[in-house]
Parts: sequence; structure tokens; C-alpha cells
Amino acid sequence: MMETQANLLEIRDLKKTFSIATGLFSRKLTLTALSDINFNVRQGETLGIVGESGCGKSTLGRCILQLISPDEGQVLWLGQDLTRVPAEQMRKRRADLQIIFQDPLASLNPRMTVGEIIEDPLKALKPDLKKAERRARVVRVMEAVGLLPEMINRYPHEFSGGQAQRIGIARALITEPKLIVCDEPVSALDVSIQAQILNLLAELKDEFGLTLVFISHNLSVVRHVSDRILVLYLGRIVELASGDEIYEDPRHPYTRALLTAVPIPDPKLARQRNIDALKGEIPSPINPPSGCAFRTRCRFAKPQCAEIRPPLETIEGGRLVACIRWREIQGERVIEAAGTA
Amino acid sequence: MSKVLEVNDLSVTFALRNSEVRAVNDLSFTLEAGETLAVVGESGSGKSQAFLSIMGLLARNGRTTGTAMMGDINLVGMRTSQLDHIRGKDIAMIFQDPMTSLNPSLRVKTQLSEVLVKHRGFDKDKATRAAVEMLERVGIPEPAKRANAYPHEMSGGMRQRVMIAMALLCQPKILIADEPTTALDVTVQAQMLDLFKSLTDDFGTSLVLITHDLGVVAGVADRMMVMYGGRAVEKGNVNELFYDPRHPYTLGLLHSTPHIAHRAARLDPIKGLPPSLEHLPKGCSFNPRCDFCFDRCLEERPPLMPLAGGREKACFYEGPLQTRKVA
Amino acid sequence: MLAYAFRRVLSAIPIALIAVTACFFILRLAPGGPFDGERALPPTVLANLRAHYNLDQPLINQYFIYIWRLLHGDLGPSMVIDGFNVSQLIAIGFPFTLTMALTAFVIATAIGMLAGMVAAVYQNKWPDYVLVLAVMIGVLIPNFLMAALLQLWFGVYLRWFPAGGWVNGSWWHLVLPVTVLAWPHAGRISRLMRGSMIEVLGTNYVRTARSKGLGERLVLARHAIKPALLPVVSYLGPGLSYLLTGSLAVEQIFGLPGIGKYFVTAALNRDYGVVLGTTILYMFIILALNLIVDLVYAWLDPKVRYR
Amino acid sequence: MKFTTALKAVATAGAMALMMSTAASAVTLQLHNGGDPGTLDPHKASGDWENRVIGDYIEGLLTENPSAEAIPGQAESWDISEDGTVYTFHLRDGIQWSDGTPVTAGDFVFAFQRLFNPATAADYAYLQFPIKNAEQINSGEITDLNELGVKAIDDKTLEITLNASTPFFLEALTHYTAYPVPRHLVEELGDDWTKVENIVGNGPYLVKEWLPGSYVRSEKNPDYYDAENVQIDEVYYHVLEDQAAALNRYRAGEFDILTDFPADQYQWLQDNMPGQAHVTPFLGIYYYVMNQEEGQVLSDIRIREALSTTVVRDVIGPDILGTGELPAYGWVPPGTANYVENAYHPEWADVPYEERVEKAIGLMTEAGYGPDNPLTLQLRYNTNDNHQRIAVAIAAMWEPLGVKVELFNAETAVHYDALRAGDFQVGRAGWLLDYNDPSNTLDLLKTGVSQDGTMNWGNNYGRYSNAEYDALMTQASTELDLEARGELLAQAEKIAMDEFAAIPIYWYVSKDVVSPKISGFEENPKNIFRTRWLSKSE
Amino acid sequence: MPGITGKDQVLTAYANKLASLDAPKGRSLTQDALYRLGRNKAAVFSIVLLVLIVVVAFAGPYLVPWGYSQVDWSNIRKPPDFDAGHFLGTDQNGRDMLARVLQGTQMSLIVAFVATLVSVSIGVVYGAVAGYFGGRVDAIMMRFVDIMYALPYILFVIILVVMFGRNPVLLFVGIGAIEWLTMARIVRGQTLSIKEKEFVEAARASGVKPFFIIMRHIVPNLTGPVVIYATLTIPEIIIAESFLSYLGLGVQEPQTSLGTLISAGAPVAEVMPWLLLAPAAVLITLLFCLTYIGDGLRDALDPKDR
Repeated sequence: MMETQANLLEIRDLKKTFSIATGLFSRKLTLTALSDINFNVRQGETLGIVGESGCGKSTLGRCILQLISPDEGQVLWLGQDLTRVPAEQMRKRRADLQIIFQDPLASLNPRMTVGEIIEDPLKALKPDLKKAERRARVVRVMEAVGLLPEMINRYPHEFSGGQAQRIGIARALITEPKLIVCDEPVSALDVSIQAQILNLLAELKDEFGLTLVFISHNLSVVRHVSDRILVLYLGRIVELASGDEIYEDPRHPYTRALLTAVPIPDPKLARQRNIDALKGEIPSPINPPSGCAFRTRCRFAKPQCAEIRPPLETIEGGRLVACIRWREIQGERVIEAAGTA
Repeated sequence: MSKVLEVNDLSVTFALRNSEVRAVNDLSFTLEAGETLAVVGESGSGKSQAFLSIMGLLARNGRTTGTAMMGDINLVGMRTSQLDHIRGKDIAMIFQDPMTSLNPSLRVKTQLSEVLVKHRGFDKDKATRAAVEMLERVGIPEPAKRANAYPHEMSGGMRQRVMIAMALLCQPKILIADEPTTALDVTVQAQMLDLFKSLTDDFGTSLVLITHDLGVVAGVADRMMVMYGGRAVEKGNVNELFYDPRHPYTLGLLHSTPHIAHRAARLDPIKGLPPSLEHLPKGCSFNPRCDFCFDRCLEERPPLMPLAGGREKACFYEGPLQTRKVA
Repeated sequence: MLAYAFRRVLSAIPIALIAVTACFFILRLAPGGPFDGERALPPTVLANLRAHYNLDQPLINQYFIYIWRLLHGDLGPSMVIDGFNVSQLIAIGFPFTLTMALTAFVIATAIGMLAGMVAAVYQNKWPDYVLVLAVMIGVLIPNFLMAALLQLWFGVYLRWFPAGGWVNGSWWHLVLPVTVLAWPHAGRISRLMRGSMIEVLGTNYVRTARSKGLGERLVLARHAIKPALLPVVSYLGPGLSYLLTGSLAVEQIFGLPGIGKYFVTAALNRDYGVVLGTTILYMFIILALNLIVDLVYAWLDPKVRYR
Repeated sequence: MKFTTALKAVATAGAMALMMSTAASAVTLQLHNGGDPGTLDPHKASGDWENRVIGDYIEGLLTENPSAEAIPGQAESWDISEDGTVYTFHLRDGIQWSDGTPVTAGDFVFAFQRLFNPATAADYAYLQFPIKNAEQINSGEITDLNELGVKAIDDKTLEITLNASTPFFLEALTHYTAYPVPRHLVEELGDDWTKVENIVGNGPYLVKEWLPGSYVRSEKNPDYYDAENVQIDEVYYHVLEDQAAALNRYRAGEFDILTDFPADQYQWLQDNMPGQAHVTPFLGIYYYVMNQEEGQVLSDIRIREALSTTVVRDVIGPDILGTGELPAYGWVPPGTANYVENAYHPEWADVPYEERVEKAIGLMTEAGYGPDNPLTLQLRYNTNDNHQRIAVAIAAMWEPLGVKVELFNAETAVHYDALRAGDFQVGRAGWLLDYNDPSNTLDLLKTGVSQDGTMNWGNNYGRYSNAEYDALMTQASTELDLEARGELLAQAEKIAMDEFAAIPIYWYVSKDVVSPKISGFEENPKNIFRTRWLSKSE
Repeated sequence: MPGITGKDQVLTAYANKLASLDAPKGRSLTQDALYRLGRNKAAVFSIVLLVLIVVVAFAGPYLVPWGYSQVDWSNIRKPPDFDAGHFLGTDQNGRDMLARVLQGTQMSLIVAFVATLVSVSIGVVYGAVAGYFGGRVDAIMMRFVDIMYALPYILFVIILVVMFGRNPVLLFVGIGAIEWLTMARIVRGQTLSIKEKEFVEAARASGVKPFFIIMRHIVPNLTGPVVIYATLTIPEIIIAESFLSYLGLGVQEPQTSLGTLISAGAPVAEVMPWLLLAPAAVLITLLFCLTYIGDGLRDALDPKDR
């Protein structure tokens, strides 16, 4: 992918916390879901966001769309800070920013027909359109995502997961958005369907000039679709680089560990590989470790990691990494590229 | 190697209100001692139901025919009371969802020790001690403390470790793991697969790994069986199936799976949708989605045919599969 | 746990106070007063009576007097039953009501759970149908009708049990009233138990337990019953308060003293003190029950821990 | 609630169970007493269910024989002055309260003073208003209690002075308002003297236990002067308002006497338990009041006439109720003492029903009501099966007049509150005679008295007012000649009834069921049967 | 879509054609549920019986010879007598029992319906508001419900009845106003969970206005539990009504209800059995039907358990 024009979206110092009420009289606990998030999304690219469950990637996606209001920071959409846009104006702005969800069936209202579901955003955002035209657009978009227009009066539960996800995509497309946040769009799907949907997203992106923010825990999938990849750990960015850079030359120990853990559908490679398994599991975001949050599982950790929170450094090629020891551990190749078939 | 399980013509049907659905059809396979057999298929392929039926765990409306011989004992059709002397002891199972598969209202140690009390006749204390040991074995830190916890106090990975510990307590001959890592993060998944490998080696347990993820299979399994529409469509050892698939469905699965090491512009998925078991197509069930389908496939169902090297496939098409390219 | 219970009790105080206040004023909105009998009282007599019970004061003063006394543990006098104050009446009536309700509660809960379990295990087979029908009858026949019929049949025709009263303090006298009380309760419990048991029997963890070869009995006893009890337990609180208030018809027909009867008689006679006193007692019981139920719930469901 | 109190109650219940099993050989009367006694204090009692208990443990100067006639009680004999205003009573020897304190004339003086003392708030004090200065003391006009016309000459002699000669005064003295109270105890304990642990009596029985909602239990008083003739050792006065349940318990052998039974079962009782049900005329009237206040529809006498004459009284007792209560056309129950022979009987009562309806329609038309302009009346009654049936029947009887009746029932307190407040059109009421004299019912129709600017109508709910009537009543109250007095009262009755002051419906009956095991029960118009006269064979 | 203006007319035509062809209708969840319900024999039988009872109760009075408040002076407390037209006998006022049972059934049904409607309306609105707004609003509203729960509800009914008089509509608005507590809890719980569902988030992300989110996305998805609970509430209310009748707080004469008839018939079960049998039979049949329908609906709308 070429470096394209201006940034469509800029995220500045984003922070989001949740307070958890645990009982009537007990103290409230604070869960820091995101902090110090800074990155840009460029026009026409696909930005992948990866991380383990609980790292804040879905929250980030929702903060971008203002489905959750961040506590601090800015979400600049073409230079305008969305966090300060009044509710009604934001509602109208949603025509440009859409989302596709993980669980395709859960994201469709079971009591509405496919046609009504896809039409819903149009009704809300383009109230001037005539009924026939709305209908026409629904048909058009259904065709675009590979659904038969004849299915327009069916209900979601009559569809399989893959088709339901197509409906979800159609709904996201109907307002002709510029940016779509895809929140784990394929993780609930069967393998064969997953590939179909990934292909569909790629086609649509090309056809309509979309910009995608692609959230997934599956590094193979992210690798497949993304131009640049953002790695999150416990609500913080640990690394941001182009897809090839990340996969071929990861700089953060967490990225490395993640990559080695990805299963490879190739028996020889899989067995050769020296699995750099992470110890333990992701710590609780309610009480994250001091300093570098990853240090508790990091095989490169040194005592100073507990004291200093590593800043997000910009290194060569505009990459970002947050590790005080990244220089020492670079260069080790993690994945042997299998010769292309 | 000796066979620890020999399954022949296993069929599972579910009675619906007015009809019947066949979830598993004439499934036959063997499991050797100490090996890891991967059973691969998408949802609705019948892979889980086949093994639930062997364990006697089908839903109330399910019915099993055929045989599943463990030594000279046929597990199919056995009375529950007799089956209870075998399952949990000689054959154990781990389920997909570690969040709901442990009883939320009992402490972990209770759920572990009861297996030993039942099958080994241990008293409670001894069983608890053995359970704690096993927890340590599966890599749970502070096992004595964790044993007193309730499942909800543990993370998903921990719970799956508990499930594994529970299954291995009696050092069973066979461990059936039904999608054991699907609900887990990649990092934990990797830990878990490692654990499987080391434990089955240590105990000499044969592992049946039910999964839809070829990535998981590649790293762990010795042999694999691919299922589609309730039937086995291809069997063989892992390398052969990955590098030289003979069934179009196996090939399709491989092409659909994104590969971290090489990025293609487009994946090459199988077209169409998995069939519903109630309306399987005539002939080969895969025919509507198959690129190599010809007349015979529409009329006749291909049986599982032996190939050289002990492989088997259920497909009439004999030509080369590899030549196919992305459209 | 003690701290949790303590906090719960504390948080119940404002609820109770609001409820008492509401009752106090709602009660006074109703027409009629405690001294409106068949015959008119001479005005001087009435004035004296009203003064005696502070009814001549402004309502708000009466309220503060009441609350003040209440805080000192004094529920005040009965305005209709002379020679007894509310605490004494409750001391007489409550043990009867409680004995009856608790007996019915224990028996019915046990029977209901058992029946529900059996019905669930034999889902859609004849034991299920028979049990469901048997308990439904109890739920669907109004309890005053059932009381009258049982009294006539077992008390008068067959003379198996006393037709009423508690004269000899004999447990024998409890059989019929307790049956009337217990039947519908058992019905509700068994329906709940059946439903939740069916659900639990279909869960993954029961499947896990079966896969361990524990044997059906152990699977039921150790793995299924406890979680299946959860919805039942959360009904037990309302259920017992239902029994306590529902004892009214039974007390009436079988001629037993009890707060249910006091309550209704007092409400009809506008015996404010007794109505409020019994209401406070009920409230106290219900709040206490909810607390107990929550504690039991927490015991059954470790996810709900008192934090 | 104090929990310890509850525990104590449980313990007591247990202890009492033990006690009872030991006393099993004694003769026990199981009496169905109906309502829950509100008090055991004779000055505060207001119902016959209280009277049954109180009259068994306290005896007045006079008491009732099995036929409920006045006979000497605590007073052995008495003298009456020529003008009938001064009564001198001589108390029996050896009478004493159950704690051993003798019963003296002073106790009676104290009792009467307490009765009239406004602070006591005795509901029925007015029954003894013939006593000199009683009314004034009760209303607070006189504050010195000693001005009451009741004096102790000595411990054994009591002198009562009346305002005027009162023919029914001896009868009135059998009423519980005239009972003595143990002065030493009341002075010490105040109102608490009736608590079971304190209570003492001078009657044939002594209260031993009181379980509100369930029963009162009394035991024979060994020190009672006639104790040797008292047959029954122990009495349970059971509380049970559900009459059907009470009958069931009677049939199960748990009760010996029912003081009421469901009218529907009368036929069944006669068929299956012949001779056990006793339906006896009772001195009392069941009637409907009509609100005659200025501005009310029913202040129009024509409408009142139309309504009253079209009530077919003959079907109510035999058919609607089933116990055969007699129709009432007048205001004084038949059999009332001190009254004229031929009670009031209106001419229209003998006119065939159809003609009565015709005339009534005419009256209604005159008053401006008809099919086109129907009169809608609200008929209030207190919640009770029998009241409801009668209301339904009467509503149906008024239908031909083009009167639409809205039935409205409410519980007793609300009902009487509404009647008293004049917030009704037609309302159900009833009156049982407190003492056997016509004035007791006729007083109900006297114009109210003005007090502090507001009218106090007392029990005259309909606000009937007729100066002539009032004058006759005043005149009668001072008339010494019983016959002449009877005539005056009869004239008054005629005036009120001719003006349709109210709608009398039927004369009450008492309904008892008495087990064949019980002897000594005699039907009487006051339905008073004291336990001391009864005996029970097993 | 960008650059599809030229195609618009073609597409519009196609869309119109689709509409006129009536593209194959899918089966909605409601239809699915009805289909499942249709296969539940007990439920279907109960529905038929219930419809029959309703029809007879409302049409019957026009066909029977006597009115429910009409007094037949010559036939007081008579057993069934076909010649006189009293097919179920008469009561102590000479009123025809058949007519009264019909009227009573009518009344009980109306009462149950009105009270359920009231409880459902209050409960749904209250619960939905509490659930949708959540947080402090929710906490306060639910605390109030807790308080209401802690009060013996019979007190409320008695006071309501006393204050409102025995007007049946008001009376049972009173009962309904108490039954709403459970409804509110159920709806709140459902709303909380629906609110978190992805399709609601999808609607928000699509720029749908909050009002339409509640009306189009949340409320329709509440129908299942609401319908189930409402069906189960009806019998509860009928029983509550009969208990009030027993206390003498039922509907005002000459109107009647099944509960009133039964409480009047129970004491004379032996001597005038016809006064008890007919209303009791109708009541119990009615309650059985409603219970089976409720169970059937639950199974049909919430098929996961069975």
C-alpha cells in the first residue's frame, strides 16, 4: 500500500476508564480500559488492531465511533473533534462512520426483516429519500454484499452466520460511509465462510474506497487484511507499524510473543517453530502492573521495567514501539516465510 | 501400536417432533495408543456429536447405532450405570467452553476429587491431595490455594487447565478434547497445546482433538480425519493431508485459512454455505460447493475409499487438485 | 458475611421507615375510624376516646408520636381490643402464624422440590404429568374453598382431624390448616424446581459431570440440585411471606388466632395500631427473609458473594 | 415486637396444653361465641359476645334467670319508694370478689361513678341515664361524681335515686353497665384490671385465659354463692366469625352451642338434627334509614311512602333469609314490655301488592319521577351475606317504581361512618333492644340535640325530625302510669311511621344451635342464657 | 453508493418490481412461536376452551332466559329446573345461576384483563425506563420497587378498595397496580440485557434516534417475556380477586364474579351444591387453560429449555 493522503482520523491522548460498582456500600473500582492512545488512520488504508481479550481493542473501536465517550483526549475526524460534537450533530455524522460487529446474529434485531434492518440507517440519516429510492439502495447494497434481493423480507434467524454477517455489512455500507470499524467481524464464523467475508471486505474496500479499522484477536486474519497494525496490551499501544514490518521484524517483546503463538496451518513450519510461549495470562486491568504492564510476562524484563513506564517511541520508518529494550531484542526473525506457493 | 478405540459404522440420529436428523453417518475410524487424532470440520459436520455419542452424552432425543470398541467393550448402547465405570476413568472428555463446563457452585477441588473417589476409591483427603498435585502438573500456580476457589474466580485459561486436570486424573487411555482452545486467546492457546503434548506423552494417553482450526492441528496432531455433513471425507496422517490433500473440501479448508507467514491478496474460500443436516444434497453432500464436481457426484454418494499409505478419501474425482488457482 | 448482613440491615432501615410512613398516612386517608361501630357514641365519650389514643391531635403530631414510640420499641395500644397492646397481640398471634406458616413452608418446600425434581427427571413421562396435575390443583383452587372442603370432608364426615381450633395445643389441629397452606406453595415450588432442573440438566457442567462417570444419582445430588435451587431459593422469601399473609383465610375458617386474621380484622375495624404493628412485623419478616434468602443464594451461587 | 414476649407466649401455650389434659375430667362447655371480645370490662363492652363472657364472671344487683327475666343477683332484695324514684338494695351476705375481698355497696357506687365518668368513655352509659345526674355527669356538666344518685348507706345497703320513675329500671340493672367493679383493684391498676393476670370477678365463673382471635376460657368460681348448683366446670367462649365453619365444627362435635348459624342451613338442620336449632323472636328491628336532610330526595314524604309500601316484607324472612323472620311494619318489636296491646299496623300493609305498586307509581309521578326520569338511589349496607341478599331483593322490589338502585357495601366502620355523616341516601341499620322497653327503639327517631352549634343526631341516621313526636316522647318519659305511658309512646310510633320515618323490614330472631347434651337452655327474647343454668351430659 | 446515480432508475424499477412480486416472506419469530405453540396439544386445547369460555361468557347472557340481576320470586334457592329456565338453579335471591355464572365469568375475565393490562403497562414503562436509563435513575426506581415489595400487598388492596369503593374497574386497577412490581423487574432485566445487545449498538451506530431505538429495537424484543408473564399473571389475578371476594371486598352487587360466587357457594356446598359447582368448575377450567397457555407460550417463545 502506498502512503496516501491526509489522515482521515487522528486519535490524541485518548483515555477511557470504567468504574465498577461492586455493592451498595463498597468502594468503586476503576478499570482503565484505554490510556495514552495516539495514532492516525489514513485515508484508504486498513488499520488492524490486535491484542488479547481484555486489552481494550473493542473499547477503542467504540470510542472512535463515539458509541462510548472517552474520558479524555480527542478523536479528530477530518480535523473536527468528535468528542465535542453535540449529540444530534454526531448522530448525523454517523453516516460517515459505521461499524460491523463480531456476532452477526446478535447484531441484527430479530424482529425486523432484512430489508428493514438495512434500511434503518437510511431512515435515520437520510430522511429525505423517497421510499422507493431507499428500497432501491437496499437492493443495490444487498447485491453488493452477495445477498439475493429476494431475501429482503426474510428475518435474521433464517440465515446462517455468514449471510447474517453480510447483512451486517450491508447495513454498514448503506449510508456510504468513509470509515468502517470492523470489530472481530469473522471470529464467530466457520473457516470457509470467514475467508468469504474477508474477501468481500477487501472487494468492498476497493470498490467504494473505504477506510477500515479492523479489530481482531486473530493475527493471521489481521495480517491478511491490514496495511498497518496496532498492537494493544492492557489498554496501551505497545507497537504500531506496517503489516510486513510487524510480522517480519517485530520490535516489542509482546508482539514477538503473540506472533510465535499464532498457529500455522503448515505442519512442518509449526513443528520447526520455536514457540516463545508467554507465561501466564493477561493481568487484570483493574490493577495493572507498575511500569511496563507487560513486564510480568516478558522474558526480556529487567528490574527497571517495573519502574519506568516505557514511552511510545517513534523509530525508523515512522514505526512506534513502547519498550525500553527494543533495540536489544530486534533482528531475531520470528516467522520463516514459507515460500509462496 | 495397538488400537485403543475402534469405531465402526457409528451413526447418530436426533428425533425431532415430526422428523429425524442424522448428525453422524456411518463413521468408522481407529485410534492408536499414544497418538493424537485430529477431527476437523466446520460447525454441523457432526464431529462433536460423534464423540458425545461415544461418551453416552447425547441430548435426550439422540440415538446411536454402530459400535465403538474399547478393547472388547462396546461403548455404544451400554447402560449408563455400566458406562459410568468407564467414562472418567478410561476415557475422558474436555469441552469447548471452559466457562460453562465447570459447575459454578462447587469448589474446584470438589469437582476434581470426586473423580478419584468414584473411580479409584480414594478417601476424600487423599483424593484432594491427588487433585492438588494434578493441578500443579497442569501448570496452575499455587494449586493448593486454587483448589479451594470456585470456577468463576479463575480465568478462562485456568479453567481449561482445571478441565484438563480433571480429565487426566485417572490417567485415561483416551482423552477427547472438543475444541479445547477455541474460546481462548492465542497466547493461552499455545500454552494449552503445549500442555496437551507433554501430558499425553507422559501418560501415554491417546488424544482426540476436535477442532475447526487447521493451525491447531498442524502443530499437534499425528493423524487427522476431516468431516463434512456428518461423514468422514478424508483420513490420513497430518503431513499428507496438509501437503497433498485429496478431497476438495480439505483443500478448500486449507485455502480458506489465512496463513500468517504468507499473505495473499485474496484468500481462496470454498464457495457457498455449509449444508443443513436436515436437507443434505443428493449424492455427495459437498457437491454444491465443489469446484471439481461432475455428474456422478450429483447422483451417487462417494464411499470412503482407501488410498495408498493407509489414507482414505470419499471423492470420485481422481484428477489433480493442486492446479486450481484463484479465479 | 456478618459485615454484609449488617450493611443489609442498615440499608433496610430507610426502606422500613419510608414504608411505615406511607402506611401510616395511607391508612388515615381511608374513611371510617376505630370507634365507628354500629351505634353512635356520645360526643363526649368519643372525644375522650380520641384523646386517649391521641387521635385528636394533628395527623403529623400523631405520626411523630408514633415514630417516637416505635423507636422505643413500643407499637402502641390496640384501639379495638381493649386490654391488649399491639406487642401483646403480636406475641400471641405471631407464634401461631409462624408455627403454621413455617410448618407448611418446610413441608411444602421439601415436597415441592422433590416433586419438581422427579417431574424434571421424568420430563414428559407419566410421573411428570401426574405430579404436575396434582400440584396444579393446589395452586388453582382458591384456598378458602379448599379450607372449607377439607374441613367438611376430613373434619366433619371422616372425623380424621379436628375441624378447627387449637384448644388442646395439639399438632393434630395443624394438619388441615397446614395442608391448605402448603399445597399451593408446594405447587409453585415444584413448578419452579421442575423448570430450573430441566434447564440445569441441559447445562454443560452437568454434561461434564456425566462425562466423569459419576453416576446419575451423584450427578443429580451434587451437581444439579444446588444450581437448580437458585430460582427456587429466590422465590422462598416471597413464598414464605405469601404463606404468612395467605394464612388469613385459614386462620379465619379454622378459628386459629394469628396475625393474618388480626391484620384483616384490624384493617376493617380501622384499628390503626394493630394494622401498623402487623405491617411493620410483616415488613420486618420480609426484609429479614430477603436477607436470609440472599445469604442462602450466595451460598448456593458463589458468583454472588457479599462484597 | 419484643421477641421475649413471643417466646413467653409460646411457653404459655405449651404449659396450658399440659394443664388442660389434666383437667379433662371436668365438664367443659364449648360455646361458639362469634365475634372476638374487644374487652372484658363491663363498662366498655358493647356486644353480646362480650356480654356472654362478662355476665358469667360478674354479677350485678340483679341477674337473669334461664328465661332472661330479672331475678335477684348480688342484691338479695330491694325496696322501691312510693314515687318510684328511690331504690334501696340489700346485698347478699358473704359475697366476695374472687381474690377474697368482699363485694360492698361501695363497689357499686364506685362502678356507677366510673361508668358515667366521661374519662371512662363507656359506650353504653346512657342506658343508666334514668339515674339522677347520670346524664349530666356523663356529658361533663357536673364534674363532682358524688352528685350521682347512687349512694352506699352501708357496706350492705345501696340506694339509687332516679330522675323519675322508670318502669324498666330493674330490668336495666341486669345489663352489664350496672355491674359492679372491684374498686380496690381498679383504683390500683386502672384499666389494666381486666388483664387476665389481674382480673377478679364475683360471678359464677372466673376468666382464666384470653387468647384474642381464638377463645376466652373461664372456670367455675367456687366462692360463688350459688356454686353448688352450677353444673359446668369450665367454659370456652370460642371466636369464630365464619358461621359455616362454626357449624362444621359443631357437627364435628367440637362445639356444644352455636350462637348463630347460617340461615341457609336451617332447613338442613331441621331435617338432620331435629330440635337442635332454635329460632326465637328477638327484641330488635332490622330497618332501612332514609336520609331526610333538607335537600335530599328522600325528604319528600311521597317518595318515602312509595319506597316503604313496596317492600314486600313477607318474602324476606321465609324466602330470602330462610329462617322465617317476621315482617315489620311498626317500630316497636312485638313482645316489648310496657307497651300497648295492639301494636302499630298500617292499613297499606293489607293492601294487595299490585295496588300498592300502583299507588306508589302514582306518588313517584307526583314527585316528578317516572320511567323517563328514573330516580337513582344509592343503597348502602355493611358487608354481610344477609344484608346483601335483602338489599338485592329490595332493589328488585323497587324496580317497578322506576327506581334504579345502586348497591354499595362497605365494612362496618365505613358504613356507619357514612350513615353518621349523612353521606348516604338509603342505608341498612338494625337495633337490638338494650332493655325491654319501647322507648329504647323510639328514642332512635328523636330530633338530635344541638351541641356547640352542630347537631348531634346520635343514632337517628335519617335525621327524622317531628316536633310533635319529640313532645310525646318527652311527655312519656315523665308519665308514671305505665298504661298511659304506653299510649303516648304508641301515638309517637304512629306519627313517625305514618310519616315513613324509616323502613322497618323485619323483627330480628335469635338463632342458636344447642346440642342435645346440653340441658337448661331456654329460648327467650333477649337470647341470654347464662352458663350457670346449663348442664352438660356426656 | 458512489457513482450509481445513473443506475438509480433501473434499481428503483427493480425494487418496485420486487415489492410488487412480494419477495418471499420470511417467517418472523412471532410466526415461529405461533407455529410451535400450534404443535403443543395441551396449549391448543386450552386456547380453544378459553375462546369458548370467553365467547359463551360474553354472548351467553343474550341467549339465556333470565338476566343476572333478575329476581324470580317464585323460584328462590331452587336446584336446576329446566321448565322454569333455571338450568343451573337459582340463588337465595331467586336469581338464575346460569346467568350469574356467565356474568361472573365475564367479570372475572374483564377484571383479569384490565388488571393485567394495567400491570403490564405500568410495569413495562417503568421497567423499560429504569433499564434504559440505568445508573442512578435505575437504582432509585428499583429501590422503590423493593420498598413496595416489602409491604404486605393485601393492605394496599384493602385500602384501595376502601378508598375507591367497590367499583370493579378501579378495584382491579388497584390489583394491577400491585402486580406491576414483578413485571417491572422482569422488563428492567430484559431491557438491561437488550440494551447491551449488539443490534441496539448497531442502531446507535447507524444514527437511529433514541426514541426509535426504544420503540423499534427494544420494545418489540420485550414482547416475549411480557406476554409470558402477562399470561401467568392472569390466573394470579383471578385468584387474588376471589380471595378479596372472600374477605367481602369483591365486586359490588348485583354484579358478581367467579370468586364472589364461589365464596358464596362454599359455605352451602352441602345444602345447595349447585351454587358452588358451576362457578368452581368454570374457574378451575379457566385457570387450568390459562396456565397451560402460559406454559405453552413460554415454551414457544423461549424454546431454549425444551
